[in-house]
Amino acid sequence: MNEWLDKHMGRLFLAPAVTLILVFSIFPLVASLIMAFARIRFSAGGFKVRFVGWRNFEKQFFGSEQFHLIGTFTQISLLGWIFGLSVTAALLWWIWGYVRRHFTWFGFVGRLITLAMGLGITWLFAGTLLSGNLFGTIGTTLFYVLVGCAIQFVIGTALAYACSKNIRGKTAFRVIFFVPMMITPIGVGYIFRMMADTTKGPFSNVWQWVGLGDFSWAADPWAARIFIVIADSWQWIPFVFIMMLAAFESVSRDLTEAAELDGAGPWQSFREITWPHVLPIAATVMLIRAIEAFKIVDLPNIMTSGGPGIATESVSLQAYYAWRALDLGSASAIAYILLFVTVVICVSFFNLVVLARVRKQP
Amino acid sequence: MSTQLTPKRSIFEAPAIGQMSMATKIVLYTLLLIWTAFVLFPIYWLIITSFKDAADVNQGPFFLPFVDFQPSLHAWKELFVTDYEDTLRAYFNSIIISLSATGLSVLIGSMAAYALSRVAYAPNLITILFFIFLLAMTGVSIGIYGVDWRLAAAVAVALFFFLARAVGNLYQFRLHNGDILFWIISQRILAPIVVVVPIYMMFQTVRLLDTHIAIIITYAVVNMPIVVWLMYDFFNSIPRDLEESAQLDGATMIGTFREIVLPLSRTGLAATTLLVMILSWNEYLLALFLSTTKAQTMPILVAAMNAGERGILWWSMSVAIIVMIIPVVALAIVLQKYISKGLLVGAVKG
Amino acid sequence: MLRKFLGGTALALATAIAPMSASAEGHYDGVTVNILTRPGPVIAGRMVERGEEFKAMTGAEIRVAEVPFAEIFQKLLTDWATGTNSVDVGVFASGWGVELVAGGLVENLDPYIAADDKIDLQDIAPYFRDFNQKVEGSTYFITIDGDFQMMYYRTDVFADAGLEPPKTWEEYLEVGAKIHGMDMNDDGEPDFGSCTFMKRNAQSYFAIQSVAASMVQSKGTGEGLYFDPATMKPKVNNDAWKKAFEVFKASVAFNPPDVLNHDIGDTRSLALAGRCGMVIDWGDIGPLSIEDGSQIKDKVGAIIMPGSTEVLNVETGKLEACEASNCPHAVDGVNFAPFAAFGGWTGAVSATLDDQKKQAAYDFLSYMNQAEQSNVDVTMGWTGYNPYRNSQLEDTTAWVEAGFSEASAENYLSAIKESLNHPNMASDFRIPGAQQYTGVVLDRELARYLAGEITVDQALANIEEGWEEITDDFGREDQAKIYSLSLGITN
Amino acid sequence: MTAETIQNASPTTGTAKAISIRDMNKYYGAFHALKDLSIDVEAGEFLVLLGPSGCGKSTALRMIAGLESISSGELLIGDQDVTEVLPKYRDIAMVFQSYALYPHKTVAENIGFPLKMAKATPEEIDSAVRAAADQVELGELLDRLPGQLSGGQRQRVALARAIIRRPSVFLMDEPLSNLDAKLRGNMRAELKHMQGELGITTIYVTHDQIEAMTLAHRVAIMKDGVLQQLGTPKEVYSDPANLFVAGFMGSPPMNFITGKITGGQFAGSGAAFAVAGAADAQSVKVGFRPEDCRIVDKGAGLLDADVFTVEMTGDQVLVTLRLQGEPLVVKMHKDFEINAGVTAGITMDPEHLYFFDGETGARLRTTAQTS
Repeated sequence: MNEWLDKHMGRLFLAPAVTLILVFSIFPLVASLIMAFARIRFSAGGFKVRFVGWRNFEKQFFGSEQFHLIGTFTQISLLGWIFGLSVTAALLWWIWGYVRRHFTWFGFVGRLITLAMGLGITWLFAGTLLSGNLFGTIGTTLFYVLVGCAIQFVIGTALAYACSKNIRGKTAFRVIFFVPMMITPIGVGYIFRMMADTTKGPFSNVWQWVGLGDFSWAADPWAARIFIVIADSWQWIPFVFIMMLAAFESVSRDLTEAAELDGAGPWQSFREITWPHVLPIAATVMLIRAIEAFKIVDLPNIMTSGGPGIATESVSLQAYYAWRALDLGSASAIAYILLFVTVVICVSFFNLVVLARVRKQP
Repeated sequence: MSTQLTPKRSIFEAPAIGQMSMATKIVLYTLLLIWTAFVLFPIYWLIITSFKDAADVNQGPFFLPFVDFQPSLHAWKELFVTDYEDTLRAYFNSIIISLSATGLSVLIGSMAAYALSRVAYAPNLITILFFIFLLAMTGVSIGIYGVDWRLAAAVAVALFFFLARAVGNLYQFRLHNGDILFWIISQRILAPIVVVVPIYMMFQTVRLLDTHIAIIITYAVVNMPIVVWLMYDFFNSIPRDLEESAQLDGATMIGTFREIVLPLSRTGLAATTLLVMILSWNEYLLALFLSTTKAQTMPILVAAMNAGERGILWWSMSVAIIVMIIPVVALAIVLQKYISKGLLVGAVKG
Repeated sequence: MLRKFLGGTALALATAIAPMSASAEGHYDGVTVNILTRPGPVIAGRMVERGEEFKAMTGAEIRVAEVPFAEIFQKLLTDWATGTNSVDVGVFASGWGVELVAGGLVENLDPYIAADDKIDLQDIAPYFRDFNQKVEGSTYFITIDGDFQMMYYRTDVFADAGLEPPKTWEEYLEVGAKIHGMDMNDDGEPDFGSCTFMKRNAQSYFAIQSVAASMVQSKGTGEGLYFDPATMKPKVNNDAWKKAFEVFKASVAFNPPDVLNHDIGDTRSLALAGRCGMVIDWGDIGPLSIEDGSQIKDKVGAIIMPGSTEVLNVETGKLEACEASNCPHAVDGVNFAPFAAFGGWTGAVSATLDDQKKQAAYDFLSYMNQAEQSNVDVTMGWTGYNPYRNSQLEDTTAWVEAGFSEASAENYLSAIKESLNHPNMASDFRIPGAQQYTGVVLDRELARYLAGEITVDQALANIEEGWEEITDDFGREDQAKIYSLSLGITN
Repeated sequence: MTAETIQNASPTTGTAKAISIRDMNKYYGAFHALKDLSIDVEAGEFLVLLGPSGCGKSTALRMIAGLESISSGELLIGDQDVTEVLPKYRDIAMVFQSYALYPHKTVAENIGFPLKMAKATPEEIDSAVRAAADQVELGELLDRLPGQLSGGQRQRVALARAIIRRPSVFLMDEPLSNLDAKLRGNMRAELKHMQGELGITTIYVTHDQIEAMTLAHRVAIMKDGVLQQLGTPKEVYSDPANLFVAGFMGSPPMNFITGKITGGQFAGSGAAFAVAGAADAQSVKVGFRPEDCRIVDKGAGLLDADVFTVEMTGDQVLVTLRLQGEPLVVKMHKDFEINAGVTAGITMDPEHLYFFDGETGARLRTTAQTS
């Protein structure tokens, strides 16, 4: 018995995690997939499920919710055409290059999906933002992910690099910079609502003084989005900071000192020695951050409730509102669309950057 | 003690290797201090708001306690004297839930990560898909069509054992550790909104709603991908010799894990624990759904301070947020020395 | 939580009253009634206190669970529909409850009321008695709070400016612009002509309906605001709603700069800080104005929501001048239609309880509703309860005791009386999917229009399309039937 | 050598068990890492697996330990078939190249770990730890952590941990390679002494032939996953089975000249001499050890070559000559003197010549050698 246990211990170690995840995510996933193709109504003793085929999805892409999810399309501007066509060409060139060099069906299909997503997003931007049309929650979510992650990455990395130098009070900085991450996202939302209040917030006097007394960030789509990105960055820069600090501290001092002896300036030493060393780490950190950023819901919900209009509404928030209005079918459909977008983008990134490293392991 | 003189360096002297010039230092400290202000000011505002009353907030802004407004403890009193029952209940719920969920998640997650980093798996894909299909069908038939759960489970188990081997032997497409790892990690991509209703229904079926257990299990599962992700790389960095030696010395896998691997992974565990702890401590949506009264956690208390028609009770909300931050900051300071190192090897070094 | 917020006096009052209503002591020993409602002192707080009295009287323990406003209904519905039944009584807007009734989840209270000699239904204002508490002719809900919107204005500011409170929405825009920028609380800073909650996913869809009601509905409560009862064709893509949208947007000019991000909490705190010349709100502003820290004590007057000189011709979709034929309830050619926004907090009993628990639950709701208790509760701003009984408005004593001056109490009560008993009161949505019709579609399109994303015509067309979609989803005939019933049309 | 001679050489304590390796194979995917290894190790024997890195010796050791699965074949320890048995049930102790000391445990805890795993009482563990520590002279260091020890001390801790349990088999994976040269010599002697004293069957992996020669009862020489020769140190040195073994053993290594044999006459690059008793062969390598030959005057030996360098190592002089570009090394007495650049002759006894097949590397024995 003991020996049998020992032999199968490898499986027993993995089993609890796999079982829990299967039960708590596969079953719910399947259940909500069913919901996504149905209309659900609560009634005494359970639910009434009525299957409606693709209607919940159709509504999001082509029907009354199109503007909401992907944006308003009228005509595509010249800029839109230029951007769209050139990115399309680049993407096609990329896949052609793959087909010519090393072709496997598995890899090809995977890349085709990536390609489709890339084209979709390209034309989404070409048709909405670049053509002066409104974009929907997918556009807003991508804005949060791209701009937010970029800001967080740049500032977080810069702070981490500064703190990795031999400076006084390093420990204090490290703890202080970490604090925002410990606050519940709801709390962060409310804190920044206080901060940004133009009538009674701490900066209201400054606001008046610079002549913006009648301007409200909450009424301007871009200002509102940027405020949310600022709050999001305030909360998540600490994460990037702490990870990148660890990365920078792992760069052997011998290496940088050797580079300095070889006559490299600080910038060269950073670019030639430090940066290549931390690059894989940075990729992982950004992947983690991007995965979480796609799910952003608390901040826009609390700071603006998705307003003005639908300007700050993320896909996740859209699903949340649908769910709150008991429209479980739409909520599931939207959530699945988000899942698809996130998975394709993250898996593409994972495959191109991270997985190569993981696969090397047994 | 003899005085030991270190030669003073002039500003104009070229800095030694590894040193910074004065100008660089000034710029650096300025930037760091600006960022410190950016980080701390909202927290300062939070703290002073907790000592304000309605008029101080609504006719504000007021910046300095005792100078431009008279601080009062009314919000603190409300939470800790008048309504201490509700506050403390939520607080203890939060502590119990986040500690247990973190413990469970770190334990099970690191076991899985360890197994993945050490044991080569090659499960048959078809068998797995079959298993998942059965599981889903069982869940759906119980949850949506109201089949008795014992019956459904029995049928599913029987079907699995009779058919799994037959089906599995037909195709031999096998998964490997990398695939399993990726699958586990990819669970984190799920937005909780996708799964919250079915999870609610599951716990409802087993009558566990509004209990600690429901939230603990859910949090543990939601955070497990992070644990596996961070700990997998960490375990990979531990030399195998040690474990092989322990195995030869008569240790079981559990013994090796407990005696050798876990102690050696202290830094990674500390960092992972802190991260998972923070995520469980702050989670809102799932807690909202899975709790009604008995198991309500602190984030729900914070959200409840937005009393709708009466506006946001900024002062009470500030108190709630502050008391929520305190234990995490304390924990972070205790674990401070581990965090940096731990995250590094764990998250990022392969 | 915070149940004793500002609660010293309230508690004293409550305990003073308790022994008087004592009856049949202890016959519910061991029974626990779990109530689910919104958080904070508002609504929930008073129930907790009354629950303690009720326990002393009957032995039944009242437990109040609180979840954020936006999630109450969602939570209640899942709880009852899945048979979780951790909640025995839900306290929520009656409009939401129609869906619960349709699902067979709520107990019909007719037999209980018949056996109840204390509730005195006739004292309850007609709208609440005959519409708000009922579905398909039977009473399912017990009102504990009467909700409809009124217009408040600053008497001192209007006197200074030599203005009269607005009677129509055109006048509202005029006076709003005139008083905007005046310093209304002597702090040297310019204040705002009006404060309206215009935040998305908050309460702005109530405000717009208050504006639209007098333009859309003129023939009495039974006419309805939203649909043609026969076909369920939305009455929304027309000139009346267009004008309402335009008025609403025009008022942004004399609202605070970040009004688009203001929910009712924001507007109330601004109003209490003395920064708003006019406020659209429920009955709460009256009692709130006399609270500690209020800058507007005895400086605020209430009037019925402004009306319209033109009303909708349903056939043509155009606005027509108000005449006796199309506006039977008009006063001086102005049609008023106070909007029963939200309908008020009402209690409903789960249909799955055992008989004793049902009776205990009903008894507690009845206890909350009875004049003896509610007439006190509605005078206290912090409770969030607004008047719904005529006896609550009859004499000003309780109100003056609560802190009103005689004049402002009278002004406030007369405005309420006028609205509450108005034959043309506009009913809120009372059909399944109410949340989706207004809380999602109307609210979102209004927000997009206010934010300048779309034109008013696009907004209204979108609302019409969205409403049709929801109606189809829920089943057009079922919806038509319930809608007719909710308007009192029986055939 | 027979079992009896081993018994005589090292009296066992009775716990030692024989190991029987039968047709053991290891595949890593398509890579065949170990090919049909068969060795019978006597109880109490000290067997060294010797070979260049990548020859499969460590794999074989790890398979014996149970750390790698056995792709095919059988493994017996004592009478028990342990092919499928987990490491902990094989009653084996192993010393790793890295020592594998648990950095978070003290020396005493490290040494006592096997007993702790065997659920011994603390008292038992304590006395056993002391005994083992005394045996390797670590008595005073029991409370230290491995990080605070020197390389040699760590090595001793690892040894003590291996012996504390009195296993029936010791496995050692290049245990001395991380020590400096002097310490290595000392430890080698201690190891040999200890193994003799304890009499525990030991399999020892190394790429260092000196270690192999000095420690082993028998040496198994491996290359590319194939066992080349198994024998006592003397056997593998003086009677190599093939070209690889001949070239691998000995320092400096054996000299080789390529050529062919016709009618008892060798003809190769720059040399031609008679080889008595050797069969004809088209391609052949003739080998001779540096210590088996002498430098003589030009023309006086079997062959002539140009002196390339002369190295004085203290106890001897190593003369490297070049025969048509190929180096030949001759070990001479320390007083020998010669200048680089001159041409000299090399001579040796014919019985010290080894012949190998030029293609396969197989040993070609002369009539005298086969007898």
